[in-house]
Amino acid sequence: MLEVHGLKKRYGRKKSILEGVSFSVRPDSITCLIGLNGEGKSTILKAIMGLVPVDAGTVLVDGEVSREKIAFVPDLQTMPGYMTIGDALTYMGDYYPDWNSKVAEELMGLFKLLTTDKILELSKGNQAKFSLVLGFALDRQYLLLDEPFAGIDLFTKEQIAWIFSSHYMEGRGILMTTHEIIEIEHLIDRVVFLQDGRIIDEHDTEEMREVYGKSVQDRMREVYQR
Amino acid sequence: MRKFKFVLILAVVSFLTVGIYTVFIQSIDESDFTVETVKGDPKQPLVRSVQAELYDQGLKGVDYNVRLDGHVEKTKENLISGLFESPYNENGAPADFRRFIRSDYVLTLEQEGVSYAIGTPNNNKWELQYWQGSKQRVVKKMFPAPAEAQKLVETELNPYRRIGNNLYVSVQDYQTNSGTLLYKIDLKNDTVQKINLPYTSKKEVMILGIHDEMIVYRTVEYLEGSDESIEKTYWSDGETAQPLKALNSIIANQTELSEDGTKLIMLEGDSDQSSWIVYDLASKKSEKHSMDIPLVTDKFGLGSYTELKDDLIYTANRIDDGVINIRIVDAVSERVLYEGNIKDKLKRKETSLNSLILN
Amino acid sequence: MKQYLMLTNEELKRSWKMIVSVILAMASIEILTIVGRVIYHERQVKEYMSYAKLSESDAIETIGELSFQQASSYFSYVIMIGIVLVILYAIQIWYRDWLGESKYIYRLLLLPGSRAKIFFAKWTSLALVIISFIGLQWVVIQLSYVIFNWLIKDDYRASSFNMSMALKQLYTMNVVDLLLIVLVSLFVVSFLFMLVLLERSYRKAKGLIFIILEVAFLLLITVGNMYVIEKLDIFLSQEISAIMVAIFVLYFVYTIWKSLRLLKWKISV
Amino acid sequence: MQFDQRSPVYLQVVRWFKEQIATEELKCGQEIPSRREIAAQLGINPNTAQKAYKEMEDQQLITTERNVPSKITMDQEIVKKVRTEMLDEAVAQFIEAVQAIQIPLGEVVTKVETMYQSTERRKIDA
Repeated sequence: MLEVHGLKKRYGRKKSILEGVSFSVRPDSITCLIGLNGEGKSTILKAIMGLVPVDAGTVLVDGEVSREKIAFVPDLQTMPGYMTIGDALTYMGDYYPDWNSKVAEELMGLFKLLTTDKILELSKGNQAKFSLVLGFALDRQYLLLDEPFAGIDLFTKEQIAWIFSSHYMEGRGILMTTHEIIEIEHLIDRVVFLQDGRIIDEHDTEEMREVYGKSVQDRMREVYQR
Repeated sequence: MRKFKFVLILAVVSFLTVGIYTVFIQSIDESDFTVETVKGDPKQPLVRSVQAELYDQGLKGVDYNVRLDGHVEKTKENLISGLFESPYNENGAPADFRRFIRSDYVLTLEQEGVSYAIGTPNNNKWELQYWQGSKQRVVKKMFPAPAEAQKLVETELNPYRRIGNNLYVSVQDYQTNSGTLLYKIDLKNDTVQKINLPYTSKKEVMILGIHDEMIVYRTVEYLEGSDESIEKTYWSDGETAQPLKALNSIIANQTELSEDGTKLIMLEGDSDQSSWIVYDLASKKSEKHSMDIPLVTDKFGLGSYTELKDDLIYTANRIDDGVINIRIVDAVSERVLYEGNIKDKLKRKETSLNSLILN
Repeated sequence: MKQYLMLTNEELKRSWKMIVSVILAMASIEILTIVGRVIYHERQVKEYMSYAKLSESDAIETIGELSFQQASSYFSYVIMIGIVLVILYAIQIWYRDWLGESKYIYRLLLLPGSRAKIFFAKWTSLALVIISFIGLQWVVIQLSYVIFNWLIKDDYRASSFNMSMALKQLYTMNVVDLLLIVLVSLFVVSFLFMLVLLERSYRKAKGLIFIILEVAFLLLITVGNMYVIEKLDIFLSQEISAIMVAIFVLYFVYTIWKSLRLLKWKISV
Repeated sequence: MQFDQRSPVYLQVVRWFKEQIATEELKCGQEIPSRREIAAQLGINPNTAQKAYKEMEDQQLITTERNVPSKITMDQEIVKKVRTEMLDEAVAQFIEAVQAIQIPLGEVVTKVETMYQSTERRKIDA
């Protein structure tokens, strides 16, 4: 279980972005962190990964404070510009003991990416696919995806969405942030709503549908109308 | 290996180029000094106490102390050893003695292997320490400052010389330059006795020599509002003083009373000749002496050094590239006691003379 | 250890073109100044000969021979520029990870294991660059001397090899001094790294305040200490040197410790 | 496959299976794809596929032994029950829609007959 307790973060004196965020992500499930733009969704992911210092709060993975079991796919390019995809894959192999090059090759094939392509010359869609490869090819139980579909055309979105129904999901706990949910709502197990730096609501999607017959979109409207 | 390509390239480049630099350093040949005696016996004590301080101003700036018996000592090596090199007068002294002589208000005198240091932190107490080179023991004495000395604003005690058991100390107020007092400290029974020097009130006084209680001194009086000064020389027995008018006009670099106390030796500094005057106190007659010295000065400048000490005139001159002539002359008899040439096998301009060290 | 070396290699690979071009530029400028000075001196002598109707040897007598020391007098300026470039590189080596097209800082901070290897990788690349610069600069000096001797007419030349005072500060013909120079420059690099990391952790205004505090702290230590030693006036010169060296070492370690601490807890993407 | 976002996805999957059973596209005892394959085929999250299979087991629509692919039940009764259930559901929805516009029963029945026959004829011609 990936547990986040009381994350607090303030930028400068006035603007505080996280006011004590707590939620948890179960393994074998896709949890989606929803919030309007600028609500601090990706700040939470970065805080979990230690990319951003927090004023308070802890992140536990199966009870321990360690990030070895979490992989992170940011919504921007992190490999040095001059690298080709091949270089980047070798780079990951060099530094990550739990890098699974077999999975990487499979995904490269499935996503139709070429190792000779230069990273900075990739289209937005291919860059997103490549970032996913870097995330999924690490044998880690939890995977954080920051806006995996942001700014991507519908066709590429579908190409990407299949991975969430593929065997690569097995045993993995996904925490994903997004603010437009339509195409992938049926894939999500659990939803966490974020507003003004706080978790205002959290529920299991199938349960919501079964008991209240409400889709995530309906809940979103209700929650953010309050 | 491909994963460390650039690290290896730069590492190899660094290693090779620094290697080239080190090889170059080793290849610079350093000075190697030999001493050739021209005249006189190098074993004499007065010759053994002489050290020539030579600087290699070429690429590898190293300093050498060359003794006339051929023993060479390399002093400054590099930045670090420069930092931790003990000043020349401190080496070997016990720590607290070095701490004492280090402070600003203490002046020192080296005489026959003994270092005397005297100073007054606050005008009312004099502190004297002296240390025999060989023994590790430091003698410490404290004296209440004499009344007259206490009146001065900022006193500076200058140990002049020890004769028998008496250490002569001149006291000067270097703030107002208002006169100099002379005291005799008896080291046996710890007494401080003032020596009266006529005609010295409000003047700066330089002691030229002391012998059987007879003192030769020179007074310097600065005229108000101008930088000229009137210098007068006196010979006094502590009560009365006899002006030596003949000497007032002579401008000498160094003046000393001869060992037997009968003559005053005045060394005149000029470049190509070493000349000096011997003035007989009793007959009031002065003899002029001069001696040609072979000398080469060029753009490196530092070519010659002369010093008068214990009736002897020590001269050192650069007579050729990498050759320094040392000569010791008896001031009174004008006899050359010793002459020698320090030869550097490199025979180049960069080897230059800085000074002689007589201890 | 292996990862730290690979990261160093990555840092060097990214700025390889820059490093090589700077080295080549500096070398060629220096050699050009040598050639220029020789030609200028020759022309000066020729013109003076025709103007004052003198024989060649007389003209040289007045104008004076050209020594390598004079011919290489511009080297110190080029080295000065080199130093400035290295200082800029010490800053750029960090900022490019935040400000480049790709945010490599994410990847670095996400790498498994301790973040110290990031600091030491960048530090080692600076060290290698600095030592190579110094080493290659010496090679260029020797090369220029060869060119100088080959190019100049024999009787125009003052014979022995010597360097300008400025160059002698760097090349003191003593390897220990060289180590000292490299050590001090690595201290400066580590100090710069600390300042950069301070800015990258606290950002803009707050970062600036912390930088000013840090510099003030350094001044306090150095000047303050000098004042105390002066006032106490009980220390021997060796003891003062020992204290100075101790302060230098302690502060050097402090800059590393502080940088690693910032990198671990305070840094932000 | 398109999903209605307001009803549980796993039930829609079960329903999808029921239709195939009802139309006998899936015969009794026929093997059905594994959880992993169905997830990929329908583009659903493996958890949902797992839940759907469990629901079908509870309703005895399928039987699963250890690491052998699940099979459609052999029990004809269950198959018949599925058909009637599907029919009732379809008709109930139809009636609800027709009552909303108050059409008398007689008219509704004749309309259904004519429409039903014409679609049948069209199916034979195609």
